[in-house]
Amino acid sequence: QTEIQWWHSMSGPLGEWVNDLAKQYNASQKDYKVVPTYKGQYDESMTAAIAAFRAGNAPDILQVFEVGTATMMASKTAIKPVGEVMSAGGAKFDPSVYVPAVAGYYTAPNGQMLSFPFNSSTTIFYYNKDAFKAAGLDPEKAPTTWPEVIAAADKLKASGHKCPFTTSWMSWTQLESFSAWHNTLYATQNNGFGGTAARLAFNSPLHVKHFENLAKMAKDGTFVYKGRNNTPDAAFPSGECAMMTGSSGLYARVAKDAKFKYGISTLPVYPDVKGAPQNTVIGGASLWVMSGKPADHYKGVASFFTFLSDTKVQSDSHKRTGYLPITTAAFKLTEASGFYKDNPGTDVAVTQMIRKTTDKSRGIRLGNFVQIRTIIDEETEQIWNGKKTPKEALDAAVKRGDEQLERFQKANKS
Amino acid sequence: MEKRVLFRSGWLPWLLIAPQMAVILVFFFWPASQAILQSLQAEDAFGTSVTFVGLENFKTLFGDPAYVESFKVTAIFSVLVAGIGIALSLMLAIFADRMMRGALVYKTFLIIPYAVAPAIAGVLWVFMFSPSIGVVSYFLRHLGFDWNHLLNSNHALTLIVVAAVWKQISYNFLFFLAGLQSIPKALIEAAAIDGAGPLRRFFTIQFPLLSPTTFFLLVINVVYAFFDTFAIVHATTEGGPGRDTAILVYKVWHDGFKALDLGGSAAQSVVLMAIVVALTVIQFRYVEKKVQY
Amino acid sequence: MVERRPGLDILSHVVLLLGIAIVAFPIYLAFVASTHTREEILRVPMPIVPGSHMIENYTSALMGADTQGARVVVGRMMWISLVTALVISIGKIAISLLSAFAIVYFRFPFKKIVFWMIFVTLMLPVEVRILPTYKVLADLNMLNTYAGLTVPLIASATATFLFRQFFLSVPDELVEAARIDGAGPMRFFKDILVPLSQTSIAALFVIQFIYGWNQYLWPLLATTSEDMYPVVIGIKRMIASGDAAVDWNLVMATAILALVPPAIVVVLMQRWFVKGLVDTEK
Amino acid sequence: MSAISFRNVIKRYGKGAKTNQVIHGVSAEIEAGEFVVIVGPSGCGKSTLLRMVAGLEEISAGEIAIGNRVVNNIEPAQRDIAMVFQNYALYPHMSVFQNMAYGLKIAKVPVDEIKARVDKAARILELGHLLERKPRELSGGQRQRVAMGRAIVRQPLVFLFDEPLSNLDAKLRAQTRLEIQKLHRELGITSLFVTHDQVEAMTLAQRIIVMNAGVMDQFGTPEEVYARPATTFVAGFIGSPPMNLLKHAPGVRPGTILGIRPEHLMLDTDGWTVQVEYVELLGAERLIYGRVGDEQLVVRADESQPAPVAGDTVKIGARQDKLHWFDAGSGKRAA
Amino acid sequence: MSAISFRNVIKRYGKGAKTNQVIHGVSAEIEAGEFVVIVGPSGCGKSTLLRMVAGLEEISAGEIAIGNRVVNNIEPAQRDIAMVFQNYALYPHMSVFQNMAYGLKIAKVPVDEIKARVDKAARILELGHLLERKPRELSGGQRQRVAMGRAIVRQPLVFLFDEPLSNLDAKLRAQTRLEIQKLHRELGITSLFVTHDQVEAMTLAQRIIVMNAGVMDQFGTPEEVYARPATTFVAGFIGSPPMNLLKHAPGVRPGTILGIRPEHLMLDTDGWTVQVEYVELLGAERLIYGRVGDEQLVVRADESQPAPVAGDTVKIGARQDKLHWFDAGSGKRAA
Ligand SMILES: Nc1ncnc2c1ncn2[C@@H]1O[C@H](COP(=O)(O)OP(=O)(O)OP(=O)(O)O)[C@@H](O)[C@H]1O
Ligand SMILES: Nc1ncnc2c1ncn2[C@@H]1O[C@H](COP(=O)(O)OP(=O)(O)OP(=O)(O)O)[C@@H](O)[C@H]1O
Ligand SMILES: O=P(O)(O)OC[C@H](O)CO
Ligand SMILES: [Mg+2]
Ligand SMILES: [Mg+2]
Repeated sequence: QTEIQWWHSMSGPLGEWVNDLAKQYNASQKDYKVVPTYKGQYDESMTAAIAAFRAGNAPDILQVFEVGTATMMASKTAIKPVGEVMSAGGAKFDPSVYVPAVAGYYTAPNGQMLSFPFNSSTTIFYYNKDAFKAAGLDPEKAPTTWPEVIAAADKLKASGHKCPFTTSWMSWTQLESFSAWHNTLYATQNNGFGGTAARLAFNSPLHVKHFENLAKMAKDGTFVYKGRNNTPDAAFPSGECAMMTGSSGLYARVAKDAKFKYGISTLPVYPDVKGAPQNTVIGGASLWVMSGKPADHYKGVASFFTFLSDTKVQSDSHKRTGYLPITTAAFKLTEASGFYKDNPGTDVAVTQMIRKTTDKSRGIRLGNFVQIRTIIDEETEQIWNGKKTPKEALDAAVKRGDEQLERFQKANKS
Repeated sequence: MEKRVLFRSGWLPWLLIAPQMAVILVFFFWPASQAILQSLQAEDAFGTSVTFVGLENFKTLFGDPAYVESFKVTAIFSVLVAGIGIALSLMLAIFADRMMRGALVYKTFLIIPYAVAPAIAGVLWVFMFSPSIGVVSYFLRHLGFDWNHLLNSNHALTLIVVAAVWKQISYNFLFFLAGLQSIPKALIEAAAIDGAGPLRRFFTIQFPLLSPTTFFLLVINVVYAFFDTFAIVHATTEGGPGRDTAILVYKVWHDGFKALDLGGSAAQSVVLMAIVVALTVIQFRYVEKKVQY
Repeated sequence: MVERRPGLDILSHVVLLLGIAIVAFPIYLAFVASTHTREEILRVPMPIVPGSHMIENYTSALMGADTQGARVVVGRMMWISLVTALVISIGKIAISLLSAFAIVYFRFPFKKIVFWMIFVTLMLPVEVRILPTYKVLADLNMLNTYAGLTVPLIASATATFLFRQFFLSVPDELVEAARIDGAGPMRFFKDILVPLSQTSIAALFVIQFIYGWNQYLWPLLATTSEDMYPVVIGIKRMIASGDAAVDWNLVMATAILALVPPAIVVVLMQRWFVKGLVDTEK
Repeated sequence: MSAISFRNVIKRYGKGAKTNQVIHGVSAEIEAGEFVVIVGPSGCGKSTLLRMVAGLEEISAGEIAIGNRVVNNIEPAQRDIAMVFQNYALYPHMSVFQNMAYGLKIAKVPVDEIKARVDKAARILELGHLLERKPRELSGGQRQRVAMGRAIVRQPLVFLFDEPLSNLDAKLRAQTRLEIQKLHRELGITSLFVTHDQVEAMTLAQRIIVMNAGVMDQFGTPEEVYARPATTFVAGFIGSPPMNLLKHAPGVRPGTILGIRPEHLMLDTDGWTVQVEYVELLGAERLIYGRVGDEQLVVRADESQPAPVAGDTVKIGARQDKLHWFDAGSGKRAA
Repeated sequence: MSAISFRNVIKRYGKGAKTNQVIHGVSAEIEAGEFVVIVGPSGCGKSTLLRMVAGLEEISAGEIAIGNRVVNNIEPAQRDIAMVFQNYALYPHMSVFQNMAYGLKIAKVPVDEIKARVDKAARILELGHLLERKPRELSGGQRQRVAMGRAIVRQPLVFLFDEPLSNLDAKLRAQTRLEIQKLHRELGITSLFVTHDQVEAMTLAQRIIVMNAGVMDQFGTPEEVYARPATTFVAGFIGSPPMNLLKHAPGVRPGTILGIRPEHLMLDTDGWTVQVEYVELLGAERLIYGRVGDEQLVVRADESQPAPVAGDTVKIGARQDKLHWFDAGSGKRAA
């Protein structure tokens, strides 16, 4: 029996899910054994795997978050494109079955799909119906535009609510998805899809205007900053904050923890922007296959991936975790099961994503993206605490981010 | 300092140091030299393309305002952690030293934080100060103090300093207590007869006599603040708001581990190593001519 | 003390009690949190007196709670931590005793170089050279082994330094007496020096045990298999998913459990700890 | 007026069941300007007595007065005393000058006067060239002198010494003894000096307090203590070699003890028959150790007398005017 | 055959420019069974000499032989010696028994015999009831005895003592001195004993080596050293109080020094006019300190003589058969 090492970053209920998948697969056949190992959060497991690769000890499969995609792609000799793996393993692989926004994101400029989409999420809007009611707002009518969000926030504030609005993943929701949703570039070169010469562009008047609105909200106390990455997630299910933009992957927790009625809606939009709303960008992670393994390992990986692509498996995962159904078939199957009807709002993410993407909205794929996100966190925090104006902060973020891009471009020239 | 009589043997000393030399050569010098080598290179994360760039990484590093800032933050942070930690634990030790009864109970409670892993200490403090569920931040808010370490740099710095000091206080306390107890009682009595009250005695007799302990703890605390506090920063502020709590070791880790900028990170490691080696040498100089009494 | 001032005595007690209150509060709070349900803790403000769910929380923490993702089996992780901490402390003490002995009691060529080679490693933590160290480990096929978890952490001179300081304080006359009694170097080492170093050994044991037990970053790299994870990693990964989903009650129960062995070591050995360090340090 | 009065002073250590009484009601009056030595074996309570005078130990019962002030509840600093400790207790981080000046500085004596006083003390003690040194750079004898200097500059009412010479070697000890005497003559300050060395006591004291297990056995001049010891304990403690105390020798009635000093015994044609065990030569004289019956006997003989050797049997006579008689039960002097 | 021979022994510390010669060619023969004391002031090289015999210091030049074996290149353990150190150097973690047995254990002496030898030594030294104790549970005197016991059990050819008594208090020191003498009488082992205390030297030694700055000034019996000191150094060093050395007193020719011991001076009707400075009472006798011209003078008088007081002027006469004459230039004895 061949052991397939799979490093991941799924903890809590999601970790359980990953283990169940492996168990299910292992039980389904005798030749391979998939061994999932939790290697820390996304960034930690990626570093661990890179270190392991350099030491000639990489796992077979590595779960990498979308932010690491460019890094993985750039290291051509370190990874084995998923298509090659599948054909080497004698399995059939058809990229076209995937939801376009998902498949597009993991596909190289030459059209080759490099990694296997696994747990994709996107940004959506959560709100607290009970709080809306208390503030005299219509709980059944979600604010869908930013002006509406601002108005609702003011009302909530007036009714004594301490935290009308907050957001997780500052860069992802308020800049990356925001740009795609408004069909605006986040970075040149089609947000980096065009190559490593991309430079940041999120200091456009639209972006600045949006952050000015947020800054004003922060000053008024209608937007409360709750921290970096997904730390703010807790504030919504606990009832502390009434509205939040965050990952669709949070759905499971909200459903479990919220002691109030809640609603889910699309990401707010500026209605005056032409072409908006377009589509949102994906988050979450995909599975990468590392190079330099014996052939039977690839066979096993291919067999495992075939198992994961199964529509039933896909649909079950979608329902269990709130991550997107990444094949159209799985979406159809879920829809047919009546899941969306029974759990209103669970389709929002899917509908946001299942649209034809434009060059500006296919996604963001930049080198040193982790650093860029940290820079954005650092700079925007200066807005919320009043040390910088939105324009100053975004300009600074662009400037510092560009330095990172230049570095990446240099390092990956050869 | 040397012994009056030394053993003579051609091979035995080599045999004796062999295990330690083996371990440090393999797991210290070899990796350290690799780090130095890496600091002179630019490479992608996977090491598939490597170019020698000389001192480029160092130039970038010192040209980076963020790095210079990180130095400043680290300096402030270390001074605060070492200063407050030493002062507080010294105060506790002074009072514990006065006690004859109950001293053991006090001591036992005061040294427990030493057993807490920094990573867990960070968790505990973030749990107490978390804006959404933290008890302490809740009570602070109730007292009309709007605690927000996510946006207020001073709060953030306060938080990591407090957590770091908390973690180290037991260690300092034990050393000071032992130091105080090893000061001959007759000296205190002599000073009392000379007319010095408790406070005066402390400042003119006990504190000066503790100076070897204090110096030792100063070095240890600075090194602690430099390195061991990583887990605390990581768990609480993640270097924010802005970069206001991004101390050097956090930056090394962030650039190397999160951002995968291996050359830059290695250059930072080299700088840190140089600082610590300097501290080590200073420490030795001092220890070798320590005050005897 | 020299003078009788009841006021000062009372002040001392007050200051110490206050000190304890502050110093012990985070741990107390952790304990309180470990005795409530998750919901009770997430209510703001959380209760600050112990609740009634202590037994079930600790049981599920120890047994590996169902609510957890990848089963976090505290028992296994505590075992790993224990072995790691013991190997680090004992291994370091052993090799340091030998090398400090060589450095203090022998004259040999290149001694100065050896001395500085050993002592530059004094305060340099593994963190600043972690990736290259990892590569060495992988090259030596030591990933996922106790050796891999421990040996690189042994590669520093803290213990050698303390032993050296202690040996220097051992009266010359003892060696001379032993030599006249006919003891050779190893005999002297075994019969006289090591027994005399007891308190230093105890002190170092405490320090190294805590150091080993509390490792986080290194085991995260050096192990790629979940059944080699020490407990600190276990706790960190229980809170990896942002604070809403965290089962704080179980995290805190585990944290308290993880605290017990090192706390026992520190509390039981505090007497020797201080003695051992002071005898040598000053 | 007495400089120091002990009025039925009692000291107990510990509390409750663990109480341990170590001073059993000591009363004594020490005159102004007197040099009094407290002598006794280890653990008899000498230091305790002294430390009660200093205020470093509480007085369990009774009173101690310095000058005409009862000091039971007065802080050490207010008692107007200075103390020299056994290990000198010099402040290791201060120079000799600073050590001596410390008390004055605290008392807010003007800088000029501090300097003058320290310089004077340094002159008296020949420490002038050492003022800038740290204690660790001094020899034992020099440290001793600094400790004394620190006491002198205070110009206190009373000097207290707790075995200040016991860390010095024999030669230095003898020399320092002379210096202390000289100092006392010059300054005339009331002094209480603790030692367990009777030679020190005899040479230094104007009066001696002999302590025995917390009780004051005798308080008198060295001559009195030497010539008329009040108890067998005093008789055995003072004098080197000590007084011979015989219970069974021919001529000693049961129930009494005969005391006779070695120098009052001599080789004779008549007297006790003594088995010589060995003979010790001490420069100008010799000590003959022997046995009369089952009891040990020491005879001090000078060069002029014939020298027996070990193994000899000799006759030893005693000067009849130098016999001391004690009651065997109480140990008290009978005649 | 000598037990220990020093043949022009030289010792230099340090190398190259820092060389410091501390022993300048010492030659001496010590007979088997003899008890020889090396005495001299601090730093004169006593310990160095002893440690060269022990093998703890290298011999820079010359030879040392123990028995008939030159030991220059022999390890301490092979020299068949035992040593008692100033701080006893007991192994703190071993019981008294283990301390004494350690050397034998290393020498692989059978267990039974170790036990027998230790028991015997313990009996001699009255340590029987202490065998299970650790050194820290012993008093100074007891530690001293253990250190001696450790030496005894080895049954060595030579005992070496480096100031073994200097950490004891006066009383204990006197007592231990007697014990060492007794031991030597009983065991008859050649002993080399270092001290800087001349009283110790005089009472213990069969022969004394007086060291002066690395040079052996005199080697002779105590009586010789006392009665005919070879140099002014020896004269001033031996005897307590030391010999009066006068350069300018009436009757002393320039270029010579007159030595006269305190006990050979007496109150007289004729003689030097002496200003009495003070008088010290030592039990049976008194010391009169005074001045003749610009020179200090000490007189030892017994009870029978009249007692002058400080300030008196008296006449002091000397016993003419007890005068010592030295050459003022070399310090060597002239007659
Ligand atoms: N702090 C204390 N607590 C309890 N008992 C004490 C304390 N200090 C002294 N003692 C006891 O009181 C008795 C007298 O002690 P003290 O120190 O006065 O003796 P000493 O005559 O000075 O002896 P030495 O010559 O050894 O210094 C001893 O039995 C001692 O054990
Ligand atoms: N290891 C050494 N290195 C250099 N010089 C030394 C060493 N040991 C002793 N000396 C010097 O040699 C001289 C003689 O020293 P030694 O210890 O023999 O004197 P001592 O007569 O035993 O004195 P004391 O009575 O103080 O013990 C001194 O001047 C001393 O400073
Ligand atoms: O929380 P997830 O798994 O949806 O991931 C979020 C994205 O990685 C944000 O970049
Ligand atoms: Mg005492
Ligand atoms: Mg010596």
